[in-house]
Amino acid sequence: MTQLFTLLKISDGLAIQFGADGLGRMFLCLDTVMWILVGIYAFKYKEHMKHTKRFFAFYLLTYLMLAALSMAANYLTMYLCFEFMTLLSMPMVLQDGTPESIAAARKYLMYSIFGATLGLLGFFFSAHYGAGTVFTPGGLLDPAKVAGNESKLLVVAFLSIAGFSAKAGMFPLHAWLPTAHPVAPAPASAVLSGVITKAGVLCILRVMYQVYGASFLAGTWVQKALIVLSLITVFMGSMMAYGEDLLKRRLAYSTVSQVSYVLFGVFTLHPVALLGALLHVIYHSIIKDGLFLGAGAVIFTNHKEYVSQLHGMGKRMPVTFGCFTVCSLGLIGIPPFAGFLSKWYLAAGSLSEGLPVLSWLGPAVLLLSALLTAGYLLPISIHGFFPGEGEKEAEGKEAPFQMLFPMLVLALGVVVFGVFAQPLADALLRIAEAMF
Amino acid sequence: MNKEKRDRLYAVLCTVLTIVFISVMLFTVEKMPDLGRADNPDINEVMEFYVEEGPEETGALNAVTGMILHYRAFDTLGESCVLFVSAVCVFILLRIDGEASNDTLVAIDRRYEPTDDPILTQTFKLLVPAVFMFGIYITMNGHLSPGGGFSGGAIIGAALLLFLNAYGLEKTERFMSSQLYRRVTTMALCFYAVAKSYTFYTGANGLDSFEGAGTPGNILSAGLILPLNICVAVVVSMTIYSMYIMIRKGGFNK
Amino acid sequence: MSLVQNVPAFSILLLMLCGIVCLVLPRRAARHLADCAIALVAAASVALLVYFLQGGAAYTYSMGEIGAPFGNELRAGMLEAAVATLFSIVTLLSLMGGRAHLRSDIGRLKVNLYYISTLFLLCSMLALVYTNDIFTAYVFVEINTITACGIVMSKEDGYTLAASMRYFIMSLIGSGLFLISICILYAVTGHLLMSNIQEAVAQLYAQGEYRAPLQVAIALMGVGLSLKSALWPFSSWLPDAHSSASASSSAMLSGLVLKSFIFLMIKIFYRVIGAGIVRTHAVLDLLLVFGILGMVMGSVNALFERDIKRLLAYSSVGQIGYIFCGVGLGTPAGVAAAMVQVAVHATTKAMLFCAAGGLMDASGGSKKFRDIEGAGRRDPYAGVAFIVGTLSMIGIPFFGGFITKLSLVQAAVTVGGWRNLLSILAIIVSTILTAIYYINVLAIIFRAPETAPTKASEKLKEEWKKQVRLDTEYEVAIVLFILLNLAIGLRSDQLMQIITTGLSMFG
Amino acid sequence: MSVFFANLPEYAAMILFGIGLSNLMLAKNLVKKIIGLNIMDTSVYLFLAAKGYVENSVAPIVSASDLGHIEHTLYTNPVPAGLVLTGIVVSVSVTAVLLSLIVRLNEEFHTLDIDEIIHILRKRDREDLK
Repeated sequence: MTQLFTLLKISDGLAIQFGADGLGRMFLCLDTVMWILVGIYAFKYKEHMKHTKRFFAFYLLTYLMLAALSMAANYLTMYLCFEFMTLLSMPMVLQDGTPESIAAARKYLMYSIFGATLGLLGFFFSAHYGAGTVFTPGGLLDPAKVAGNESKLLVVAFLSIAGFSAKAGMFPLHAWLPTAHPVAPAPASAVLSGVITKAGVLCILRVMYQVYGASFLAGTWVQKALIVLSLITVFMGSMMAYGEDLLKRRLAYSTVSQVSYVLFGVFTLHPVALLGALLHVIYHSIIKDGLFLGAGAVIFTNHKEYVSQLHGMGKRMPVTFGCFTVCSLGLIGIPPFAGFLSKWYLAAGSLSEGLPVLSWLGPAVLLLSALLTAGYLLPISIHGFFPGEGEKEAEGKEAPFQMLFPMLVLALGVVVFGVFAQPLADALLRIAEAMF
Repeated sequence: MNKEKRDRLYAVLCTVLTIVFISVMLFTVEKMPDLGRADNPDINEVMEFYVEEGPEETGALNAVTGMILHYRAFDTLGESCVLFVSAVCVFILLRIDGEASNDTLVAIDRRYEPTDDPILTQTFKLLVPAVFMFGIYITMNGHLSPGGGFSGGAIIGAALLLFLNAYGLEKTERFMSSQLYRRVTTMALCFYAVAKSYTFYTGANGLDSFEGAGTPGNILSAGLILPLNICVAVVVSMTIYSMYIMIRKGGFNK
Repeated sequence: MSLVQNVPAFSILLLMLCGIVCLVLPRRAARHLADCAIALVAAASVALLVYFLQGGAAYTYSMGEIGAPFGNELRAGMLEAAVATLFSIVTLLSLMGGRAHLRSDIGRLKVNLYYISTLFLLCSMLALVYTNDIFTAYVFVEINTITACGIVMSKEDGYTLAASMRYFIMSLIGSGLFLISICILYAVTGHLLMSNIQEAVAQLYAQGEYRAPLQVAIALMGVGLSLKSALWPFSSWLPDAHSSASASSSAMLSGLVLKSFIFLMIKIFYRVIGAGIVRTHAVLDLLLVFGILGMVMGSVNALFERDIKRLLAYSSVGQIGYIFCGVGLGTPAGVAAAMVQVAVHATTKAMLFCAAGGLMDASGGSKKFRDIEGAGRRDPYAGVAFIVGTLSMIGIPFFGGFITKLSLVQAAVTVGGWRNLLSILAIIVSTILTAIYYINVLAIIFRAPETAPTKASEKLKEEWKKQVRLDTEYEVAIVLFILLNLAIGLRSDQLMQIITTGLSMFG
Repeated sequence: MSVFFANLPEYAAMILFGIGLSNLMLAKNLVKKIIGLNIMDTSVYLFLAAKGYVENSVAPIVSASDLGHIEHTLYTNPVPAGLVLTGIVVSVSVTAVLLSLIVRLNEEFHTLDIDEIIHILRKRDREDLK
């Protein structure tokens, strides 16, 4: 963190400070681009919604908190923005006001508050055991103070990281994602799963690499437990998505598993794996937003929510399904598209890490889950474009252009970042190296 | 776990707790300084000062009254406030204000008045003046002989109740009205508080106060102690009378 | 002795005088006298606090010109001045916040009796804060108990009478034990003034004499006072008493009365017996364990409540657990954390009870959850107050609750061992449970009328439609409460500094 | 043997305190609870009075003649006497408030058993909920 901007300083331990470092800048760009695209989409989608003024108010406030979160320079500011981002993004989930949406919003709030409280516990300990408060690569724990009680700190580290991973949808605390997405309006669920889950990832990155420090956690039971948890989520997410008929819930389960790809890369504590994780953060945001906007377009124009209703829809909505297919291929990891490079670095990083079992088990699970991803995404496109003779083809018309434009941009992004990924990869490698 | 079982468990728990408590306390008392020995810890310079210098300084031959109304006067001010506040609580609970018609009073049988049994009323009429005189004597000589504001007030309060039972509600209420109670109690307590805050202020800031000690032994010898004794006696007797009238009739005069 | 050093005695005697004079005044005059008296005392306490902030040393104020070991004494330091300011400001705001309820709950002719009880309640709390003599402390503990019952009883319905009877009996067991421990201490040391007792106790401990009576006296003191301040196993009376009383009474009870007994216990532990001896005593572990149980059980009970005021009362039981956890840790940092929680909980809980009163006005006087649906929209002041209260309870940074949790965890971490593990576990569990039931309350009071699957009766529906007429005093009180909460949150560093220097002056 | 009888009044006081405490907790009838409370307080005052006693000494009321040269060992300790006086007034006022509470509770619930009163109140809560 080069120079810090102090918004409010109560005492040396308690201050709201902001500072831009590589990681923060990357997440800020990602958030901004996604927010603009989904915003354009939402201007059209709002004809379906009541209380549109309230929706856009909270839409922008959540963006404010996300930007502040990426620029946060110490644990306290990050926690404050994380907490307010939860409270401000919750009204977007209960936008329709139906009892299910209220129940889903309450569940979302409870899981996030539970996670945030564990994160708060992490802050108390880092405030006590830390040398300073500003995020420093390699960790800010003061070795003298930490000498006696590593075990205590490791437990707290595990709890705070598990707490923040509630927002990223890791295994024990993932249940809110599949319930929140189907009831939220399409732009809200696109933003919620594409970008807000990445806020959880950002907090975990900060806590692991810049509060406790990679060297402190490397090789400990904490790292092994977290890797196992992320692998369980990766596998479980794809399995659940495989059997799901409601389109948005299927995509929500796929989010759960894909974000755990990122977490797997973060937990292996190796520069190359971290590079793979950062790349996957960007690719997954682009792809998942594309998928959700596609699903939203289908719901908006033809009111079809279930995958079984989409047979032959490709002929009616060629552009939407075209982008949907491109994004699906990217997510599965087919080489020319975006997803492949990140999965490649993830596997390479995990293999070179050297943890006894997990170094090869990780890539195996990733590969298996990639197949499952193909299993639940490709049938939508295939049945969409080539319905069998027997079934009755679904009627419907193409989505308006204002909704298609963001999808096209995203699909283009998937292709561009797939083919010309080298400059992006180098920049991210520098950020990854700076973290250790 | 139904109600009886819970009650039995509670009873057993309480008895066990009490037995343990009593045994612990007996053990501690056994370790305490013995009864009546002259060199106990509490026979120290504090007690010596109150008994030896007390009478000259305050002019009160009765060291206990001297201590209560001069040295530890803040405690006793708190005391009178405890009495006053408990009277207020009894008012809050039992006073029936204004609109309660006669039948509610009858329903709660608060109009009950004992039939005036001739033997009792005659003996009360003989006793009342004697008890009043005795109460006043105890209060006035609080600092010279055993007694003082609290015990004198209690006796005067008892005399008022005797008067009430002897002469019945109407005669008593002719002079014991609600205004009288409020005004007299407020005046007594205000005098007490103001007088004592004067002595506290002058004492704490090192100014000399006019409170002379006079010649110990005669009535006006003890500076503020006599007036304070009277105030305390008034407060105590008024409180006793008002509490009795509240429980009995729910109000001073109807 | 500069003029401002007379503030302790002046504020106690002024409140006593006004309480006595209120007996003869009519309703309106009594109200104005009470407000002016409390405001004056608040201003005087602030002046005293400023005197200490400018470097004044703690001093003893002997009542009457007699020297140390004889008469009564008050002792004022920075911590006492801060606590006195807090108590008087919160009392004033609670009275203002609950004024509308006073008119409806209490009989017209008995309102001046209510003001007498409030004035004497504040007078006894200030006396407990300032006194340096344990028997004066006992006398004012009794005034505190009687007046606390007075303001509960003044609402005069079946619930309050039963609740105050249970409260009274439980408190009297507590003061019986407290009196016994005072007698033992007097019998063993021969003094009644706290500083003299401390010297005698230190000397006795050095010689090893009367060790058993001292241990028992300390234990009885701890048990007696924790019994009076509703530590968890003895808190069965608290939910009934605080939920049935009228809004301003429950605000004062929950916010202040419990705290005055705790402050007295801290004073007795650290000034009568001395920090060194108390830390070796087992009663602190007892308080710590019961505090931890209180934190968890209070929050668990609050989860199942379907009545807004009972929920707040159970959450008070939980928050009191925080204070006892701090005191139970034994270290100065622990006591500082306990004092921060005293300040934060006093303002937050009093605000929430006044806001609960506002919610009840907006929904036809009922306290049940199903009747106050959407009340947050009808009475925006109560809504915002509950939002601020929830954010503080969840532990959002720069709110009161966060500072408490921060200081308590840092105190626990320095202690280490099983105490540290248990208290941190309890803090996390109770924070999560508190978050759950406060968010539950927010969801209910902010539910939009058309979406709510209400089970409320038809009569209640038009009740909701009627525009609620809030009186300005209630609005001013809620706004001031919110500002006070934010001030404590944002100026927490100065609050912490006041408390630590106050504690160092305390001994 | 003399040691045991040395503190006889204090033993009696502590046993009385225990009896009062158990009565306060166990008695079903409220009036009995108040009686238990008074026993408890009176035992404390017995304990205090016993503490002030000094062997073969008289009450601390000096005669006007020997004002100059008072020998404090001849008199008992006045401080516990003052505390007892204050304590008695506290007990009186507390008992008065409790008795008036009992009068009101009896008028409202027509019973003197606190558990029954709570039972009635819980039943009232359940009716409101329906």
